[in-house]
Amino acid sequence: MAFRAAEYEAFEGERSRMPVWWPVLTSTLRRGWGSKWVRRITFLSMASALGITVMIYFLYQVVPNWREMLVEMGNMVLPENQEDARIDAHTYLGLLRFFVFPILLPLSLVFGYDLISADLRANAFESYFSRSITPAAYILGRTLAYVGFMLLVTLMPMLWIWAYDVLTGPDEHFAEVASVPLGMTAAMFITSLALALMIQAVTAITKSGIWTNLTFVAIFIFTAPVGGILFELSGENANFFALSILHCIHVFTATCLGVSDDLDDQYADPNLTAGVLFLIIFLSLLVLLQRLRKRSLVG
Amino acid sequence: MPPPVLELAELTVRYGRFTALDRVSASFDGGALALLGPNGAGKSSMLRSILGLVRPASGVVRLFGEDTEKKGALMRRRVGYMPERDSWVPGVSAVRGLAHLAEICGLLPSDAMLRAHDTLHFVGLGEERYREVSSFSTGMRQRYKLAAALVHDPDLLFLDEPTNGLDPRGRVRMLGLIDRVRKEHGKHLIIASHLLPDVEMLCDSVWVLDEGVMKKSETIANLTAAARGGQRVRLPRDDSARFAEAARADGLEALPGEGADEWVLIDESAAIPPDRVFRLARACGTRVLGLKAAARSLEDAFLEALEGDAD
Amino acid sequence: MSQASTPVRPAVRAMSAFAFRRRLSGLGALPNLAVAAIPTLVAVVAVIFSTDDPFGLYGDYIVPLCIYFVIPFMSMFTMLPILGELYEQGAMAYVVTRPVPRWAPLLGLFQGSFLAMLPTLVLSALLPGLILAFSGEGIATGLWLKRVGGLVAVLTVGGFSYGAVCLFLGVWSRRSILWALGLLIGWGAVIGGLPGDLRTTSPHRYLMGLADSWCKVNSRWSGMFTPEPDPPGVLASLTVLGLGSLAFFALAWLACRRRDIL
Amino acid sequence: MSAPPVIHCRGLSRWYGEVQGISGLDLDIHPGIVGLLGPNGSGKTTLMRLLTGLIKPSRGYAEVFGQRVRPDQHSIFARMGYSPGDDIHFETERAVDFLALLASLGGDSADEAVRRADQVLDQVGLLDRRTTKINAMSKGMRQRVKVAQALLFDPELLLLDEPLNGMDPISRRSTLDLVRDYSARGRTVVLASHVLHEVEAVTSQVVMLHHGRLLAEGRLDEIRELVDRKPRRVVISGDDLRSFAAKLLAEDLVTGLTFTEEGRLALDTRSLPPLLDRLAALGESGQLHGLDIEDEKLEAVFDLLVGETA
Repeated sequence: MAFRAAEYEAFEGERSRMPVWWPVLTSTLRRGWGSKWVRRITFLSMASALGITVMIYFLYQVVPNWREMLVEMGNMVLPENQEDARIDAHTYLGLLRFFVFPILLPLSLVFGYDLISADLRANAFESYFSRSITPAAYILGRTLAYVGFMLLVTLMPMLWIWAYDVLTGPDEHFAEVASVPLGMTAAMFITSLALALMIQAVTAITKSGIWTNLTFVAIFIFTAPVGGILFELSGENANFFALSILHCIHVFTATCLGVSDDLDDQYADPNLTAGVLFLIIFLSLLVLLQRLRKRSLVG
Repeated sequence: MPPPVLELAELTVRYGRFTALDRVSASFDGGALALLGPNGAGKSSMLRSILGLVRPASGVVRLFGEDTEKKGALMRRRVGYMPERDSWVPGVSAVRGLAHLAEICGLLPSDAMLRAHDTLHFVGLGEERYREVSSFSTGMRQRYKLAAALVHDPDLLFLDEPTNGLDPRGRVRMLGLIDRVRKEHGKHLIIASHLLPDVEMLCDSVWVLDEGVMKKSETIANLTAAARGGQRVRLPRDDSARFAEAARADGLEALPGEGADEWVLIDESAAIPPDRVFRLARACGTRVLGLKAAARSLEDAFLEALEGDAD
Repeated sequence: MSQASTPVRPAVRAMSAFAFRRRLSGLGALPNLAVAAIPTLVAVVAVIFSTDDPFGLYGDYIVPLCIYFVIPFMSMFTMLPILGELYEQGAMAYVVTRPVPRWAPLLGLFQGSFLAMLPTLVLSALLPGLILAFSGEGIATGLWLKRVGGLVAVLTVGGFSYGAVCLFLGVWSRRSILWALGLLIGWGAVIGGLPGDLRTTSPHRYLMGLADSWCKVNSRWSGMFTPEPDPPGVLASLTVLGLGSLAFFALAWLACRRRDIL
Repeated sequence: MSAPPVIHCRGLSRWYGEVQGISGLDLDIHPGIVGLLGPNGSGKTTLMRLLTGLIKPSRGYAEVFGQRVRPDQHSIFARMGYSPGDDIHFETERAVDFLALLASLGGDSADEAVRRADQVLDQVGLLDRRTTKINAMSKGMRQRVKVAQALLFDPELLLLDEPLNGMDPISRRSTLDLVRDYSARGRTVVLASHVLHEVEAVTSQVVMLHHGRLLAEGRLDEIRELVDRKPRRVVISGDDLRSFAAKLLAEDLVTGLTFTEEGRLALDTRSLPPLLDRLAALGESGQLHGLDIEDEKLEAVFDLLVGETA
């Protein structure tokens, strides 16, 4: 009988110069995609984008001049001083409310929660940090993966709609929506970064999947009505709306799209909302680095 | 002369007010070393501070002559760690997770995948390599952890309770694997374990820790030097008690051995010749099932090292 | 069967003390205090910015805020993590292998958690009341006491019944947070606050009914939800909430016998 | 064996989804210490959980003290103590509070509960650590607290799931002593473990599980007879073994004979007792220095059994 046991072999090959956060990034993306609910949410988001483009397509089939009709109808319905009801950067800002917000919260919860609670259960930190990786590189890889996923479900469908809109629209339409790709990318990037860092910071503090989710839900949902109440109480001081993260995202996106001047006094100051987002990023980073410096993520 | 593989200088680790390691200094020149000590003696704290999982309160750790505080991340490429608690990359297959861990240690993705497959074959998880680790049994998880410690081809392995929770087959297999890694591939080993027979088989020297202090640094051969010419005797279980009576009546000291059917016979004044044991057995109508010169077991020596100090 | 041989009362009491300790010692109280701090924050802002009369403000904003959001969040914060930890980590195995019926420790858990939640519920009604009462003048202390006391009573009833819902969810499901979010916030606060026929099915309506009778308020707050046009009376509300709580206790009782402890 | 069994299972089966835990287990356990043995994943923990009503059987039933185990059959829990294999998880509790809580769940008043908690802490040698919080304890101490909580109310049946796992040798010895004393009072202890020589040290009565099925049950030497089909190997060392070997071959006592690298002689035999007698005679003449029968330890017996069926 010929028998050859699997044998251990020394590694003679070259060690790569690849930055250490890269494998963390790719692995996190792979794991995220492995989650059933993440795939479902992503599919939902892509499907709604597709749905909107299909709708535009059929509009062209039925009423080829629907863009002009929209403006005319808008002029009839809307009060005099209102602008034309045409598709421009405002429309994309509006898409945010019905298209991005309902997806952002569940995605952060499912994606973040599944990763984090699995890591805690699998005690993965011990595997990671006994190797040649620094905490900063780990956070970087992790955060970029989160951001990548959130951009995938928010920005990508938006850009898809935008591209279809521009391609089918008249030439002069491009000028109306030219600010969208860059502005939307910037806004969504900062938003995703803030959420990604926040959920990691909350985990670093609570060290529990349940508490992370509860805290995140409370911050997301509870702050909205509080902002509203304070707005009314303070004699309509709209800056109190900045308490609500969703509101901040909205105003910040408007700023990035260059339409913040049109926001009325029902919206917080754009600088303030940007400040809130950057404050979240800053504080979360601070918490994360402090926790990792104490090495307490390892448990 | 190459620098020592591991050098600790005045290493102190604290968790809050609790001192887990108190100014431990030692150096390890290579080979296989066992960390012994009761629960809470500071074994895991020592491993974790060497690996940078815990930041020492003071003191210096040098791996291969380099200060880990300064070059820790790079030095850890040459180190493999098998933690006591289960630890894996969740949500992906075993081989994918292992490749990922290898990439973190600086292997190219293609090399990493190749080695992940090879290493899993080596530890005997070849058939299971596409499964998720969360579905593994305890024994498979232990082997996976060993594979994870080996996948980036380190020079020094830290094994924290490598045979904990393994069934006999798994244990023998794990010990064999570790032994091969050491003997055939020249890895240095540092093993923390409760299971003294394992330590006896794998290691050549021990550090005995107790309450965060280094109690003893000794070679195993010295620790288990034959004691007082005693004999270790095994008998059928039913006759075991009767035999001990007879031995005592014959002026011997009979101490209980490892199992219920084993006795260690000691004569205070002289060595016991084997034929005396056989005669004793015949006298009480039983058969000797096992006989060997009673070297002190590592366990006895270990207990003595701890208790001798407590008195 | 000698099932009556083991007294149940010590079991309930001990488990209750455990849950109480768990929620109020160390950092355990922090999440609830954070929730309780929000009405206070609103009151502070009101004192600084608003010129309206504080007594009215309390009724118009603090009361609905507490009912819509403080009660559900506090119930979730109090009940879900402790149940989740006990079940998910297998710690329940130590509890249910004792010679008491399984409902006894659960009742104890509920009792202790509810008792631990009470001080924070009271705080979330009392602190804003104190702040607003001292900022304005002209309203008799008796009226203030009645309004704050009324809110405390509503919160207690609400905390009890929502706690019962959370108890059931925590015993029944691994994804209890998602269910609680759907039931308490979605069905309770949102459906109970939007106009339409559906709101009559929401438990919130009955809490608002109690608030209407006990605090003499009906929300003026226009930010999110519309006031209940026809709030139910005290008796109807208490009956519905009480029966609802009983129903969820019964469900929890069924669920605790059904769920495997791994 | 006229007394009814303490534990009685018929056709006991449990699946987790499609994963098999235990299947078709028929088992009776009588008073005394019983070692519950099996490789990892053989169903030991599943059996423990079924016996304590933590999980429900997919098929079949288990009876303890003649009563069917059900989640609501709590009266049997008064006579049973269970130490799970999982960790404690009451992290923020002090040891005495944790134990007093569990004592109260058994019906003790607050004062009684604390007294009882101290009593079991004393039994496992942790009385001086009574106010230590669980999360500040080492693995071995936590294991002892787990054993302590099973000892509350001095139960007639003690189910210990891997109690020795992670204990240092000192705690292990004292825990085994405790188990031995306990059964000496006529109680039943089911001790699940895979550190086999320790089980062997306290009992000869074992139940062996493999792949969720009952592999063997009974006294260790009875089980051993099952494997007697396999030839045994005796390794001896001594003086002038070559001439002795030649004699043995002539006497037809051995089937095979090997000199090992260390200069010892390995004898394969199918008739062990006569060979041992022959060796004893040699020993009395002073020629024999060492004697060892391979496959004699419980671990080896287990290996053989598993090897035959696997």
